Amino acid sequence: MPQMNMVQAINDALRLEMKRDDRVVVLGEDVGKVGGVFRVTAGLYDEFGEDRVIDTPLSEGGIIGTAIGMALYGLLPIPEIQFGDFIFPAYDQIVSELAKFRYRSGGEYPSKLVIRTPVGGGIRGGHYHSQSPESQFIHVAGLKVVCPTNPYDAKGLLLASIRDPDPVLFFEPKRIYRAAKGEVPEGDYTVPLSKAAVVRPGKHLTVVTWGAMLYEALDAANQAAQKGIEAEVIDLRTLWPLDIDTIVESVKKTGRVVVVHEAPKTCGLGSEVVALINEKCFLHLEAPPARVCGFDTPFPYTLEMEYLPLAHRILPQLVTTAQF
Amino acid sequence: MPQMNMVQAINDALRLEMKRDDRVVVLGEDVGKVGGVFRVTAGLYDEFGEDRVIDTPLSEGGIIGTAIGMALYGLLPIPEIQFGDFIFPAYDQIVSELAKFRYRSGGEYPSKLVIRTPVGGGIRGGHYHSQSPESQFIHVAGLKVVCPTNPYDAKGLLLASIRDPDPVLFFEPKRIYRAAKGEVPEGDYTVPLSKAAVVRPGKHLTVVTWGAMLYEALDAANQAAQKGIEAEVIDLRTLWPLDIDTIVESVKKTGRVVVVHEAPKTCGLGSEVVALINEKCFLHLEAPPARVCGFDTPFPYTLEMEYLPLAHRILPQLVTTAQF
Amino acid sequence: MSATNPTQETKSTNAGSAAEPKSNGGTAVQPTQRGALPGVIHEPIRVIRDDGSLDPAWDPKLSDAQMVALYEQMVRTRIIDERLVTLQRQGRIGFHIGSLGEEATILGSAAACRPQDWIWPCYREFGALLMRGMPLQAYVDNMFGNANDPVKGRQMPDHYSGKPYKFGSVSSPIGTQITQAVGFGWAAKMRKDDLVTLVYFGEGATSSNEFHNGANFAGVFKTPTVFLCRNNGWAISVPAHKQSGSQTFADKAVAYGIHGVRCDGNDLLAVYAATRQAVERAARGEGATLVESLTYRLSGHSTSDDPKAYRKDTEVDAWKSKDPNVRFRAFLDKRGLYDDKRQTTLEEQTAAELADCVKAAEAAPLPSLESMFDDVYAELPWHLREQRAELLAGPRAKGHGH
Amino acid sequence: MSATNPTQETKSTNAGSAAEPKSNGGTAVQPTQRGALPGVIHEPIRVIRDDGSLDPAWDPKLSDAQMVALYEQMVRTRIIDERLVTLQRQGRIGFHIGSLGEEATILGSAAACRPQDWIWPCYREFGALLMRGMPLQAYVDNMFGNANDPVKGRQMPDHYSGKPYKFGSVSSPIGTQITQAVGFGWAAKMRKDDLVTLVYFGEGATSSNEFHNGANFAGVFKTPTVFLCRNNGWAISVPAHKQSGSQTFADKAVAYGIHGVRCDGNDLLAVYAATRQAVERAARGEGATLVESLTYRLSGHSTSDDPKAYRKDTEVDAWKSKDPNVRFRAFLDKRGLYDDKRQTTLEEQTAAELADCVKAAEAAPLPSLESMFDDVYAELPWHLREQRAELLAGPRAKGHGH
Ligand SMILES: Cc1ncc(C[n+]2csc(CCOP(=O)(O)OP(=O)(O)O)c2C)c(N)n1
Ligand SMILES: Cc1ncc(C[n+]2csc(CCOP(=O)(O)OP(=O)(O)O)c2C)c(N)n1
Ligand SMILES: [Mg+2]
Ligand SMILES: [Mg+2]
Repeated sequence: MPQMNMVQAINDALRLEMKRDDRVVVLGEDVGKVGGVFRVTAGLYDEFGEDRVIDTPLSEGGIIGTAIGMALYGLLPIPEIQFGDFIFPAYDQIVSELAKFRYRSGGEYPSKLVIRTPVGGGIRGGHYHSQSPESQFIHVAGLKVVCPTNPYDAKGLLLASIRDPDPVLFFEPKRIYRAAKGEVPEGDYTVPLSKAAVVRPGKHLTVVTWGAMLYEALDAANQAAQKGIEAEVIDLRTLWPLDIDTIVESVKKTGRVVVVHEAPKTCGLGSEVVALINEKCFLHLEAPPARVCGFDTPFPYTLEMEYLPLAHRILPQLVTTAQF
Repeated sequence: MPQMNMVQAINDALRLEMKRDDRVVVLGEDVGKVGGVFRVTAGLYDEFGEDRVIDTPLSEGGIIGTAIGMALYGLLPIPEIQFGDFIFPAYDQIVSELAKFRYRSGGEYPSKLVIRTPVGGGIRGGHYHSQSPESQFIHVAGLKVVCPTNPYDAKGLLLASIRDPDPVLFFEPKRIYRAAKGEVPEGDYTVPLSKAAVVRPGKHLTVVTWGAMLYEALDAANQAAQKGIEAEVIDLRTLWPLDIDTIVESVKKTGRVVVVHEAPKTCGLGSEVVALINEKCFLHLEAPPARVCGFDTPFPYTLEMEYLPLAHRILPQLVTTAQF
Repeated sequence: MSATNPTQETKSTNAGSAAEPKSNGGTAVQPTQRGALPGVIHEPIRVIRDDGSLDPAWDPKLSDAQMVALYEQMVRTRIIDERLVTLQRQGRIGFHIGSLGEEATILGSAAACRPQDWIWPCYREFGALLMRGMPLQAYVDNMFGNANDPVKGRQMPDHYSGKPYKFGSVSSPIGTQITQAVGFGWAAKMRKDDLVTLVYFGEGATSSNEFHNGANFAGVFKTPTVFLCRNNGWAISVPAHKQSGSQTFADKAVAYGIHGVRCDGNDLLAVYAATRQAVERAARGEGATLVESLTYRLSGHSTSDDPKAYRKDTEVDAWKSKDPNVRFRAFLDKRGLYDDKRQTTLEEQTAAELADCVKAAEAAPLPSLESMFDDVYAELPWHLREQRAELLAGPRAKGHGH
Repeated sequence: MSATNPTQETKSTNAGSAAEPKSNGGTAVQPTQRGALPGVIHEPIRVIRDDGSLDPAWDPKLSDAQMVALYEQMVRTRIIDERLVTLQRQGRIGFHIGSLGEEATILGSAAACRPQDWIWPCYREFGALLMRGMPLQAYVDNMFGNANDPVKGRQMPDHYSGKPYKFGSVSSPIGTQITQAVGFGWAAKMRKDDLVTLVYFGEGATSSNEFHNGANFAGVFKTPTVFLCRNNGWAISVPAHKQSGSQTFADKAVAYGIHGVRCDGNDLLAVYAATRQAVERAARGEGATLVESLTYRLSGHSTSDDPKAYRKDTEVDAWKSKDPNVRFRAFLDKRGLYDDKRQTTLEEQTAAELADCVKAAEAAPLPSLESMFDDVYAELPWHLREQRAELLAGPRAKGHGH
């Protein structure tokens, strides 16, 4: 099996599906000739031509709005937003239109597309090249949100996202675009949506996380293990609808949970995970569910490694929660 | 003291502040001659002229973007978004610009404005005239969010919002625009931001709510009282930064909490309230914190009274939580 | 030109008062001066002359039968519109947003589409939807939001969806349909399907983000799109001349390298001709056209609006005298193609048909509780299954008989 | 006209291939045909002729000293720019986005502002900021994001803020500053302050929502705004002719009823003259102007970009031969106003000054941990006080010496 990084795996998935399904088109700023600023769509323009790999004008609203129209016509557009931070000019098209189209038309117009965009910090991108906007979309009924952490999942989840009947936001943690490497099968396979992965089994407490912070959580868990604390680390993979069963099963076992995410803490997905755990397995809780998150400030430039919930910030919380 | 409804009280606050502070300008769609589609700005155009009460082109991005510019110049704009549902074309200006301006400029450019907009359901407005988008803004660091429930608070909170140094989203629950009436002092007074009101004292459980649902929660609490359950009902008034002390004090007393809000449940502010309670007073909890919210669907038209978390849906949860 | 527009009237006044620009060597003329723009037909197209003859340059050459049929659609639309307002006043429906005075603009343009062309609506185009074949009963069910409503009672009245009739889905946020319609037609072009998309919006919507995005993408990708701007003089209380500094709305075509054309929006044949030319051009692969149809909203913005608060009766009366239905009837009369008897019969039939539909709609059940959770996703995820179960097991809201 | 632009070259080709529109009675010409637009100066203004004389129609009549000073600003900007790229390559700063080749556009336009006028930047205008008076040290501190950085190390390099210099705040999201600048100038107008706002953006930004909103509000409210569109041929890898179907970017003025003008963006005096006219017109209350300055981005989009992936060396070379600094130096030489010695001194001085600043910036401490929480709000709310305490009490990230 070939070794790939995330960029290559996503590229591979796109190529595979574009060959398999001629409804698939890719569009966005700089996705064509140059293959995207992170080179995720590299080579597709040459292989599939400018009608299926489209460089657009500089307008996210235009990209998503026309992609919705294409989808209504029967194509399967995979627009790229150059950075997750630049998705907001298209927010109205996504939350008012894309999310509600099937519902509001009484089922007449399913509007299926997959929006790919790099998210997260750790690349010295400051305010506007670092954010993790998942909860701003999860709150809106009708959208699915996916976030892979490794090349195998990236390819399999992207193929599953494309074939899923609902609109999907596919968030790619850019910090690990090239750092996360692994074996990726050639050819077709999918990783099912809404199934989390228990990446590290453990019995003392549960860590729920996703994206680039998975590696920080694992790092912290390994350090905690040296103190005799065995953390079970869950990679959500699909952020919404999330895999409640895997979370609940783990928390019922451990009685303790820490949620780790990059996005600002307040009204982040972490709060929803905590609230759901309260509803589903309150009586199993032996310590207060805790969150280690980005601080409630804009994403800073110089101090980004202090801002992010890296292993050094996760570890103390694992200890506190385990010893509560 | 004169009797007023919410519309009159807000209008009164605007008039008062426009007289007192000539930096204040009001702008938006139809806010001028016709005084807004809910008549909240009625009479201001005649009194202050078209330079201070400005009918704009149909563009929320233009309204907020120019208002930010005015604020940077030193004016104090109070833009109106005709319905909260139509705030999303301006989402980028609000979350990427307004929220971050002071921070990103190292404090050089505080960008102070108050965005007023009617929110919430119950007026047969369907998908696009009913939503409650608070959590989509609370997640973004730098914004304050206020939501009054009665004319006295509406006037006092609006005056406090205008005089507060930070950008404020002032959400007006349109269902009670005219239904909520009460005595409102003439002249100047403020109701402080970030202070909740304990609207109904009780000892068995705590209800945290805001906006039009306050009245439903009170209705349910009164019905519960007939079953011997005394609910303490807290009206948040300022949704962010919320009054954590009042919540925690109450929950420490009651050990039980139900959060009620109109917005969809998932990643709503209710999840944050639950997560905070977990962090602040977990050991006082005697029952799982619960949420009664709008369902995770687009806001429906015909079935809106089934969608909303009205008294008939709140009451069973109060009983369940109290008897847990 | 009888079909002048309040916008333009105000603008000429503005033009007079504007100061001269410094002209040191440049070739610029005043932005407020009228001038020929590349690709834009400025002088509004008008086809029906006062004497009942047709301008041969633009005569779309419809048969007598076609013209009568179109007239009958206009009348039918008008009657349904007025009746729905009454129903709203009686509290039997919650809301209506109509097309009083804009019938020629809406039906003339929709009729100019070929059967394979798609229509992307704003919210005043129920007449076009009915002409496209949606049964009146389905439309009325939508007005009542009952179980038979094609959108399952999920949206406000007049927020219909008509896929079987090659007709889009209405949503409230202004302008969003414009970009979508561009993408829809673009997809058809990629597929080499012979298909044009006609998208409706008001002149107020030209200020929206999505007008800009849609028109810009249309220009760059030469999509087969007809942008049908109903310039009805008002965006709720905001007059057209406060919506934009451009001389005309058709001028905006220049910014995107698409064609622009203005037409007398109260002249059914002018609207037809202007749209038809745009449809044919798009079908030939020559790109998009922005059609500005000069008309007037004779009613309030919707049943929620009282236009007396912001505009003068004299203005409304002036436009009433240009009523598109009356004008077309007069034209048909001159040609001996129509008479009062036929009109009375049509009106009575429509009223009766509508009354039956209303009766049926009022008798129909509300959408089921379960239906609230369908179609959010293709299948119900666990959280919606739980929420549905909670709703079904819990007590009912007052006044809900489920 | 030597300053033709890749966009326009491509467009003329397009124009030839476009099919004729059906012309049955209308007065329209092809949208792709060149024609005079109301309020738009199409033929790019050029002031410096090949023989070194100035077009008297547009000569801004700067004194020799002014011209030399402006030239020195261009050179200084160029040197700082190149040196910052080197620092980035050495890994000493994280990022730089420069103005190589666009110096005439940026400095000519900024210089045409009056002292009371405000500049709203895009992200390539550090030269204008320095000219406005920001100390080089402060700019370099921003490049390093250290404790002395005026924006406290919170944003990426080149995301400065310059209120003391009547200069706005850089943010990455394309276009947002345009609407803000319009509101800023509008407020000044309300206050009857004699003040114009100049706002910079690239030709790619004309596709953004906010260009549309800003220009539309400017047209309606006649705000004192100069929209300075740096048409540098590229938006990262997207060429200007794929950005919009309009013939020129200045044409877009027509859509908003504002003035439009094009200038040779590599001719310092042409940019000055075009901007100055726009500033004066705005100051006279005659509204906004869209200036399209035809220039070229000689470097990559930023230090993160490799332009070889999407454009030909021949194109770049052609533009190198129109280097604005070289052209202006040649002009000064013809007049005997400058010589190599002065240039060498300037270059050496600038390099030395910069080296000192870099040294100081590298020696400066990082922003304090506490500072991360300041300025989110005017005062720290409880949750930020808690989070600050958590950070201060907790362990440090690797490599942070606090
Ligand atoms: C984004 C958005 N902002 C505001 C509104 C409220 N609104 C509904 S219709 C309307 C005026 C539309 O005017 P125009 O585009 O001219 O269409 P007309 O109603 O005249 O047909 C406004 C402001 C909305 N629906 N969507
Ligand atoms: C809303 C948004 N979308 C995308 C980007 C990424 N981006 C940064 S600069 C740029 C190209 C800008 O081109 P142009 O406006 O011509 O300015 P130039 O860089 O050529 O000066 C893009 C796509 C962004 N910063 N903001
Ligand atoms: Mg209108
Ligand atoms: Mg550019």
